[in-house]
Amino acid sequence: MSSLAANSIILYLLVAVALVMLGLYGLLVLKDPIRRLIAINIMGSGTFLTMIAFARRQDPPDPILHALVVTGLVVAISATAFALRLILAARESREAAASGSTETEDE
Amino acid sequence: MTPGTLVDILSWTLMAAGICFYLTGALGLLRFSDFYCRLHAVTKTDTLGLGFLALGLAIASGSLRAACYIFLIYLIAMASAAVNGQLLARYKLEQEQSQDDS
Amino acid sequence: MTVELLPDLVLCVLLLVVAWSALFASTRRDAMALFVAFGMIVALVWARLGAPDLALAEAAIGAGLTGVLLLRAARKLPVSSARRFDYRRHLGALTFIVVAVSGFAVSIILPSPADITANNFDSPVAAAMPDSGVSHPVTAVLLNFRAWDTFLELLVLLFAITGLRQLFPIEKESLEPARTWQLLVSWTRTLVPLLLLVGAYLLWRGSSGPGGAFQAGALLAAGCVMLRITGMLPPLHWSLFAVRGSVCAGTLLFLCTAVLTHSLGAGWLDYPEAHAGTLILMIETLATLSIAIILTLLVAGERKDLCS
Amino acid sequence: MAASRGKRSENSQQHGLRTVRVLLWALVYTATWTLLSSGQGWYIGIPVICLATGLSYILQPPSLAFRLQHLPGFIAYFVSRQLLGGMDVAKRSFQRDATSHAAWVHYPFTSAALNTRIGLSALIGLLPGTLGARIESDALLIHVLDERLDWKSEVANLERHLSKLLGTPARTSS
Repeated sequence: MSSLAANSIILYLLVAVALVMLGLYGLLVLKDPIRRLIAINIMGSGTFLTMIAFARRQDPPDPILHALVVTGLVVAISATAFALRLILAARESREAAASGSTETEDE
Repeated sequence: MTPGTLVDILSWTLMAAGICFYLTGALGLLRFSDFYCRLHAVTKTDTLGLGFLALGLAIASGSLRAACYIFLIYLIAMASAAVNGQLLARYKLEQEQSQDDS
Repeated sequence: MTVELLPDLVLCVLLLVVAWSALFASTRRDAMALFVAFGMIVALVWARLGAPDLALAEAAIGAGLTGVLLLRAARKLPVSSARRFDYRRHLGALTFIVVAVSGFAVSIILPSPADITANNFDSPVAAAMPDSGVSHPVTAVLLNFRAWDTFLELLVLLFAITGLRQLFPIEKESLEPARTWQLLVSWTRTLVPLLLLVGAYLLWRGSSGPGGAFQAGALLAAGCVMLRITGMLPPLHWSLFAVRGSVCAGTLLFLCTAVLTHSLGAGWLDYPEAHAGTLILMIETLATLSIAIILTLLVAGERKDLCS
Repeated sequence: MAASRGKRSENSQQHGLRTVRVLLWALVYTATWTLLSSGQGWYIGIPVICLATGLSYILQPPSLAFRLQHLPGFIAYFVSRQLLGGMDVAKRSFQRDATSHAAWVHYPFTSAALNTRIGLSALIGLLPGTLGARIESDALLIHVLDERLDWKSEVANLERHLSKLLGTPARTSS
């Protein structure tokens, strides 16, 4: 594994910062809950990218950071699944309150 | 010209051909008018592009095991492309039909 | 500027463009499809940055399972209303973020710009590798040196599934089995045993190369999701002991190991050197099972899976 | 690989057929494991191959029994058509009104075997100008890029080759 040029690492770090900014921006201006969830996930990817770019400074890359990101990925998907359930549950309860019954309807 | 450079030229040509197919597929994706025609573009050119790329890589790798690896990946990718093409077409079709019904 | 930088530039531009379009696509469906594409590009970036473990995990989890998860949820949500573009709001948000994040970044980088890319420290992992019982550094870190992280992470999964169970009673029936799609059924039948094989391979490979419990678990979960969608796997009723057992198996074994190693005097999760390899393999196998089942329930679980 | 062809009338024979199919798949799994792990790690490999074989006994994946003598012919035919298909799309993506003659068509199956039908519906997507969408009782719904082309003989050719390869007889003309 050849080591990556220092310029590339700086490039990836900048992109990581840009991803975090992009995600934060989306989180602030978007209204749709699913898009907000995507925004949070993009921020997460930015964070992971920072860690992996730092890990790449040495050759071979630092396994501690890799391991942390592997766990981070799994935590991210469980958080996403849970958040989606919350979004759906919130909508269902709002619908139930609106229709005045416990039954929810499918569109 | 040594055999080594000949192999290099061959594998690079194959890979370049593969990339060309990918590019035309992307062009078709942009230019074709409806969903199904775009699906045509993606399934056909992508499998073909992957085929050329895989062949080029297999030749460049120069080891039988790696070549077998690449062939296995290619088989699975081709099969899933064929399956996915049909499934996507069918999904879209049934969605449109159910919208017509309601 | 060198030629070497070119693939990185292409990847970075692609990453940013796709991230932007995933956030601001015109329909929600497009946004989700683009987010899946974003996952694939991130997997490429990991591969480029020398992290094949992550590339595998990202391709299976970030791109595959997240896609299924989002698509399933989207079917139950109404079509999003048209966005009104409020310039002042956007401008305010943009200014705030640029100032805040870049201020933060600059305050870190500026004091010692050379240190950012300098390789002026050695990872302690390399020195400790011989004692770890496995030869792949990432697995060694995950299951030996920082086993606590992995243990707690299994707990996070457990929490997620518990939380999901609390929320389920509101929902109505959702997953429609695509039993009549003959091609999908045949393809599932062909693919699932192969997925099992490749998952086991990744598990085995984890001790000496890229791979391990998380990647293997994600692959197995993908197989289970396919089986659930085609209706070939019966609902994973929570009341079944096998389901609850496999959900908890990884965590329980970790816990037992921790207690045992502690009581034997070595310290919490401090494996005896002679048996480290075997222990790690056992923990990994059970962790794979737990991760596979939990991910399946998280992605494809529905009311009759979780609340009966 | 043995050619297997059996009447589905007798239960025991069907059971035997199923076993043969599963054993063929077991061979494939063993070969895959050997290739992946370069022949190591059998302490995990063997149990997993057994598990996968058991799984395929339950799931019954499509039969792998095909006639070996027709394989080279099939591959040559399929690869050459696939090449044409890719070139066709490549050519079309440069044309102005490439998709103005796209249409939905029905192709009545001539083969009765389910394996052939499913294989046909999947593989047809890789041939020039055709994309299978759905199997409707006795016909295949196909989306064609250009209905003026001879899509019918294209599909019929593939079906003929596939029937030969899988050893499923073509249904007598009805």
